[in-house]
Amino acid sequence: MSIGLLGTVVFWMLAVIAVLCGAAVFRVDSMARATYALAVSFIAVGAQVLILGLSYIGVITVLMMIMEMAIMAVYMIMFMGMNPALMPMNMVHGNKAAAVTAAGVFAALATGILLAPWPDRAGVPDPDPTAALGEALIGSKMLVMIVVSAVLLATVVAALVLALPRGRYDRFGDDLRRRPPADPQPGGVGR
Amino acid sequence: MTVQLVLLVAAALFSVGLYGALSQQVVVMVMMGLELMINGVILAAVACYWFLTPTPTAQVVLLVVIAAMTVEMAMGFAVATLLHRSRNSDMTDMATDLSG
Amino acid sequence: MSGQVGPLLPEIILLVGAVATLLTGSFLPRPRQWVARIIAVAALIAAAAAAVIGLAASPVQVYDLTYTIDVPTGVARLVVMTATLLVIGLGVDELAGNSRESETYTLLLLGALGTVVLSGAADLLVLAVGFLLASIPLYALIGMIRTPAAAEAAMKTYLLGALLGILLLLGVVLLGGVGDSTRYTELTAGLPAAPTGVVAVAAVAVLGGLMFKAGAVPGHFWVPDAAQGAGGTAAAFVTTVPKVGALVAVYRLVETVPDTTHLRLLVAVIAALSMTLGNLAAFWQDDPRRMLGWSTVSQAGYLLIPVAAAGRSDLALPSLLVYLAGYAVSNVTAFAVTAALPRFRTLADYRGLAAGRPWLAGALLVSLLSLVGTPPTAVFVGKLSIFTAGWDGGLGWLVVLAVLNSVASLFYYLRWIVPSLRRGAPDSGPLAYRPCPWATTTAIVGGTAVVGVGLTAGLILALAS
Amino acid sequence: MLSVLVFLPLLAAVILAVVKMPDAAAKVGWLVLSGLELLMVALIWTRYQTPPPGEMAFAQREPWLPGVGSSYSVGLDGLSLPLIVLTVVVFAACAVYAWREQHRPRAQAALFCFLQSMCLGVFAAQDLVVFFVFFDLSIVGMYFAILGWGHGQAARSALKFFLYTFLGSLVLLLGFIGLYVAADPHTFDMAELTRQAPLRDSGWIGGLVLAAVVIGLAIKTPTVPFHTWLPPAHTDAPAIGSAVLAGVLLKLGTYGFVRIAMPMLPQAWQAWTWVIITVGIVSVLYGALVALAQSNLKRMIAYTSVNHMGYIVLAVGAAGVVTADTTTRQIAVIGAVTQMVSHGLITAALFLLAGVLHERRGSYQIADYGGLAGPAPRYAGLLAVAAFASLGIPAFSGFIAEFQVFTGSIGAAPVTALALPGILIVAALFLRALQQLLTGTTRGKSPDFLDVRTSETLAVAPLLLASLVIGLLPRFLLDVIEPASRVVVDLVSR
Amino acid sequence: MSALSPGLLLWLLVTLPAAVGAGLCLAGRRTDRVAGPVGVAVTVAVTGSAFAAALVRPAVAVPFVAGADFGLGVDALSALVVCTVSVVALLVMIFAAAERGGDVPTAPSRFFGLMLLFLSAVLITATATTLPALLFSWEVMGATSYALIGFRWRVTERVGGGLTAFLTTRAADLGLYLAAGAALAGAAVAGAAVAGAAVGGEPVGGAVGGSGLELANLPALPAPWRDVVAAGVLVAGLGKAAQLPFSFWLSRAMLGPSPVSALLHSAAMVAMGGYLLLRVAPLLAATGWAATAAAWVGAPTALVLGAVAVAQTDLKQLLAASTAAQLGFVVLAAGVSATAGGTAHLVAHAATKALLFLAAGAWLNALGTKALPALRGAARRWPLVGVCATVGLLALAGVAPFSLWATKDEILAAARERSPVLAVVTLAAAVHPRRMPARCWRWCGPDRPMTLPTGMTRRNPAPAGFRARRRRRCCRWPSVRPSSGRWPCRRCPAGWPPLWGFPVKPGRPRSS
Repeated sequence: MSIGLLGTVVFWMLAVIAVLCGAAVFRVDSMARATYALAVSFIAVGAQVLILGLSYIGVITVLMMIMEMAIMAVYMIMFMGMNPALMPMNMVHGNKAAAVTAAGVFAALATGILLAPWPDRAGVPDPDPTAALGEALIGSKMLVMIVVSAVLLATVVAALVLALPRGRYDRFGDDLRRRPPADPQPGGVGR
Repeated sequence: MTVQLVLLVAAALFSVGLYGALSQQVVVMVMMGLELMINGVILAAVACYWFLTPTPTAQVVLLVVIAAMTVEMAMGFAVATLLHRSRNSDMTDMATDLSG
Repeated sequence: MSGQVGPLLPEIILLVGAVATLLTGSFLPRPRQWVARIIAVAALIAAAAAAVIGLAASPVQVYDLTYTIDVPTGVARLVVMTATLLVIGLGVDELAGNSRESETYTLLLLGALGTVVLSGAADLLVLAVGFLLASIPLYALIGMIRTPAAAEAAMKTYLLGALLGILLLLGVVLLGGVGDSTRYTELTAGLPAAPTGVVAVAAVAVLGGLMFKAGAVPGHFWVPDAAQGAGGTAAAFVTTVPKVGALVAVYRLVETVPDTTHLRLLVAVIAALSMTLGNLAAFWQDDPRRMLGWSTVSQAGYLLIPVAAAGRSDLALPSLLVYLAGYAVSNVTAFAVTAALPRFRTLADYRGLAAGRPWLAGALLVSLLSLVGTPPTAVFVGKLSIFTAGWDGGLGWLVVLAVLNSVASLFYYLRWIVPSLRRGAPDSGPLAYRPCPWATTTAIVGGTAVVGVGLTAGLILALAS
Repeated sequence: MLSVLVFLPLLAAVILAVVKMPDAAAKVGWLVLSGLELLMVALIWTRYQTPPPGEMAFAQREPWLPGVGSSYSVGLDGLSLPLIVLTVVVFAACAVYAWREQHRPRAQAALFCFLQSMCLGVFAAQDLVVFFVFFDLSIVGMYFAILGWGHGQAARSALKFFLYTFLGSLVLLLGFIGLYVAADPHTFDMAELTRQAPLRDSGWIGGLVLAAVVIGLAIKTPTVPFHTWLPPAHTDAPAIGSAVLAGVLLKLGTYGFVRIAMPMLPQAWQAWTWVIITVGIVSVLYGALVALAQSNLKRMIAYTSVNHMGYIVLAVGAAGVVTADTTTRQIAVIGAVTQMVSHGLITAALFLLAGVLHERRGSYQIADYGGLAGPAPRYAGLLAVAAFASLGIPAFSGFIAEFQVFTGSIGAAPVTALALPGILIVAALFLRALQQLLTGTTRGKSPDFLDVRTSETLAVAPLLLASLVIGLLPRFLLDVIEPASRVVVDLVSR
Repeated sequence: MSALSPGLLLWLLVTLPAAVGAGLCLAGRRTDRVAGPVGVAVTVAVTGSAFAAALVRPAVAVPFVAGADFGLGVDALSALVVCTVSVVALLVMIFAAAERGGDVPTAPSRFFGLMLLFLSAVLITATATTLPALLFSWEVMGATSYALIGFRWRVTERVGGGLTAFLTTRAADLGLYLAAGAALAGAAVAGAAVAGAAVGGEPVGGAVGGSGLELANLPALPAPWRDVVAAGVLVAGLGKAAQLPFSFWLSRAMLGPSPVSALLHSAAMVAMGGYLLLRVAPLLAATGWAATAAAWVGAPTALVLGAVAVAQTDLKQLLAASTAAQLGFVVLAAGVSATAGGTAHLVAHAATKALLFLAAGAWLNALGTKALPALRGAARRWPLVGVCATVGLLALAGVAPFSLWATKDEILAAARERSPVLAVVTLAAAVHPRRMPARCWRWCGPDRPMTLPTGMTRRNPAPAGFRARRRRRCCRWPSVRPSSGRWPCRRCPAGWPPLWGFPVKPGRPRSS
């Protein structure tokens, strides 16, 4: 199965965009721009995924990334009190060491990638990869998804516990009977 | 177009992300670096799927990677919030009470 | 293939227990959150009972060979349950009435579940999600008390965990790519034919991720910070329980990856670095918890010895399990002592403990001597067997290094023991201050268990071999 | 029977530690326990029949760690029985001596009961893991004894002791593991390992394992150059702690030579026997010379321990010279075992007597005293007798031991005659110390020195009496030791 | 007695004094009153047993250390020595029990206890037939002599004298340890040669080891071992016998109480050195070189210490030096295989010297000094003692009718057979003693009234109480007149090499 010439060209263009935007994340002078650059990088990779026939996963990659960037923007406005568009920044430490490390890792990975005798393709992709994925998820890889559900539960609980300084007893009283909740800021969001 | 070339791109993304993760001071920026690394991993996973093992398992791998990314980022925001609230700072360098 | 519920009963009980604890806790008034605790404890006990039953059954692989329930899983389950129970016990004083009490129990149960999944994983994907499940509750537990130090520790843990987690994912991707599958059974067959370099890099990446959980070099930076900065409950949990799953997982990984990658040698080197670094760093610590944190790093080093000897010695697996059991009990007991005296944050504070609180001092003594490896405590049999396994596996140099490290470790453990045996000032020391009752009880129970495990370690060894 | 003997003190220790009771009750309890142990050990001695080679009397074996080929296995033969008796006797003397202890007597009684149990366990053990467990715990117990009841720089000395001997024990453990791994099937069982002698044809690995075992034991013994922990530990230890340390604990090391190193690693022992002999000679001479230079009585006695242990090392080294005649080597081993018993009795007495000095006047400095024979004639008499016994005057056990050590060793390896001046130097230093402490005008801290109390006399005199009995009528002891020594020499000659 | 078996008799001989002695020592002050009589009584019993044993010639052996028995036996040689020892001991005991003013009454129980222990050790030495038994008693003898010399422990100097004596003799004793080891090895080699390969199986303490350590079997040992044994025994013997170069200890040992000096240096310790060499004379002869060495140590000792003795101004020092010199003859006898002559000389010397020591002690007790110049006129003041001393001195000088004259001649004859040079040296040595009594007589003779130098008490480092006691004693002797504190010293030749340990100057009298 092939992706054709056009697919190949677009694939490589996307690859270039992904890497350049990735690099830009740490070159631009504001956090907002960095966020956009990261989003573009992700969307490019998502598109690559799409090109390689994994439409479902490509789409969720793109969607997820957009959501995440939105959250990040909210976060910055909420907590960092900065105008995301204009704030100049240069917040690096150990720049040189980090660069050397990253370059070293890249060199090592590249060498490995180029020298390794990669095996041939084993089999062909399913005609309907999404359906195959679905079957795998409720079949051989079911346990993975079960655990992922537990992971998501844990994430919800953990993230809330960490992020919220005020718990239910602060709002509703020790017997949970106070109505309306005692919030410094009215509106029912617990702030 | 070969697996090597795609993996090289992935490696590039991964390395750029690593650079960011190691060099940035602001927690959110570090997280961006981590995300870029995951981006590279996603690309690598796709490459593996396409060129090496076009099986459903490889797709599940991708799914798990994306789930991991999401979950880690959620926790990252939570931790950053906590740090911000408790220390009024979100700079990694300013949190140096614990050392030795 | 799917739907094999029976063998997974302990995991299911934990998950259900976590949900039940969370839900119940959400509707309980603050003074009655102990109900959530009861539920959590009941879930752990039920899970432990189920684990015992599972241990009696013959080994089985469920969910299309992605999860193994055999002796290591069974022992890991039991150790995790027991350690978590002890952690809850030592944390009652700290948590009772806390606004996050039921959430803490939920997270403890989920973290325990994650560790158990890690230990049973027979598939790289299960390993990866198990890693996530074991990690995420840790961040929350460490940051739970919301002090600046806790927040810092949570941040460091998170950053390191995320970084190494991504590394683990990369390894999973590559192994899955070149090995045609993510199941260990197929990887064992497929990997020898795959390009060695790729397999080696991938295995190292996975290993790196697991080292974060094990708290060994290079993923050890968070351990002392978490031990010092987090609350007593969280500190005891995060330095003890995740190691269990991580080390069993590493053991399985080492057995899966072909010899040509020399992964064993790398594990041996990591072991050497961990024990040495952990001991050196522990030498001059003045905070008992931070010292314990560094000591757990060195303990992770010892624990990696049988891993490095995996497949080379019949004793490798039994010794690993025995050591894990002994280590878990001893470490939790030592933390229980610190939790019983939360105001004592320097070693000098413990002066006069033996005179004022003899039982607590006894528990401290037993647990620390156990960590040193003194007979007849739990870790002694562990050390004996890991040394034997290491030597048998051709790692004489590592065993010698471990011996030297054991002697060195004695030095800093004694820095804690000696003041506690001295006579102290009556108005400021332990005599003037009432220790937390639950933590004290847990410490004493733990101390008894340390000796008990030491005396009955033969059973575990026999079971495992 | 044997297990009861070993674990009864442990039980007593637990009871003493846990049950709150008046101090006097604790002391009485300790005395009663010592009495029971004495009775039991007497019973064991009367019922003891020399077991055939390769077997043990009073043997008992229970499964313990089947996974690593280890079991709870105990037994007695001619090597361990005398040391078991020695242990019980020395601890009983300590119990009597401690009758007037003021400082936390209940805890002390518990700790020493614990120590007694551990020491008995080491001598009874017939499994390397069991041996190691008791060996290691004896170190821990001793550490706390020095730490809790010592004086001077007790904490530092105790730490030094602990670190040194703990290192030694772990090195020893390495050696044990080496033996285990080499054995086929893997086992820690001493009898089986002795039968197999697993590393017999393995060249340098055998040497390496032997080095681990020997260094581990040598640190405990201690021999030059591993002796530096001994003097500070003794100086700062309490009197009964020193007595137990010198009287019993040092024997754990030398006992290990004849019980483990020689029978299990015969070829390596033969190959390295000249190193052992050299270490022995150096220990004898160095210990004696350094003791001669001491001004502190306890340090001096401590260094004479290095010297006396050197005789044992010398003798067991000579026993490995397979080219020599069997008879002489047997005599050397008999002498070595006799020396263990003898040194235990005499040095324990000496340390208890040194403790009297500190208890009365807070000083061990020889120069602080003079003419003690005036105010304290009984003390002077006891000290003089103990000193003469220690320097190996006939009629006391030391002579029997040293005579056999030297006749056997010189016969097997004439070079050991180089160590003979050790006898002379030790005589010189003891007599000089006696002269300064006891004779001349009563001066320094000596005036109004309280003579030995009844409890002190009752503690010291039986030890010296035992030494005298062995010195005059050694056959009852040698008849027990001889068959076992013959076995050892046969084993090491393989 | 007749009801007793011979073995029991022998055991009685050696254990009775040991047991009673130990008992007296342990009892301490409680038995002070009865100690003297008990000591004398026990010695009487011992003397009786000794003569009985000399007649019966018993021999016993019990298993002792691994590889050797504890063997005792009385043969012709030891019969003579045992009797001499016990008789001399009896005399000394009686003297000590009768002593009033000297050292003994300060702690009689301890004194007699130690004396009895010492006696027992000497008797075992004399009767020992195996090396372990010999070494056993040999060392006990040294230890008890230490305790006896330092009997007055408050005087550091005296304890120091004991220390020197003990350490010197023990240094020589190392030879016996060496000899024992070599004998064992030699016996094993011999046994292996005889019994072939049957070494491994036989029990320790059996025939092979045991026979090797028997004194009688020593000459039969194979060559290299025999030489080592001979060397060791020779050194040990020379050390005890105060031969060159060990002789200095004997001088320091003179600080002990007089009865001790008498017993130690007449029939007991020093003599035992000579006795040992006589006993192993066959061994020495078997090696060849050892006998020659013994002879060549003995003869010069006799010569040099004879000269030293003549130069002494302290009576006890004089006697000590002459003891060493006389023992030189005995050693020489052992070296030239003149066992009979040597033994006779030993016995005769013992009798003579005991007499003289007792005389010296009597004077010392009476006058508080033993410096010859201070003894001026002593013989006239106490005629009986004077006569005894005169007889002793004449005998010592080898004057014709007395015993030493005959024995010395015999030894000389034997030496002449061996080597003319040796004979010349011996002859020269034999001349010395003839000058000595004359010298003593000149000092102690009848001419002048005796004096007690007061300077003595002034110089004495003894504590105040002690001094007071002596002053009281002085007061009981009204004839003592203070005179000038200076003694004539013109007669003493200065510059004896200190090698031999005897004072080269008259020095201050060493009494308490």
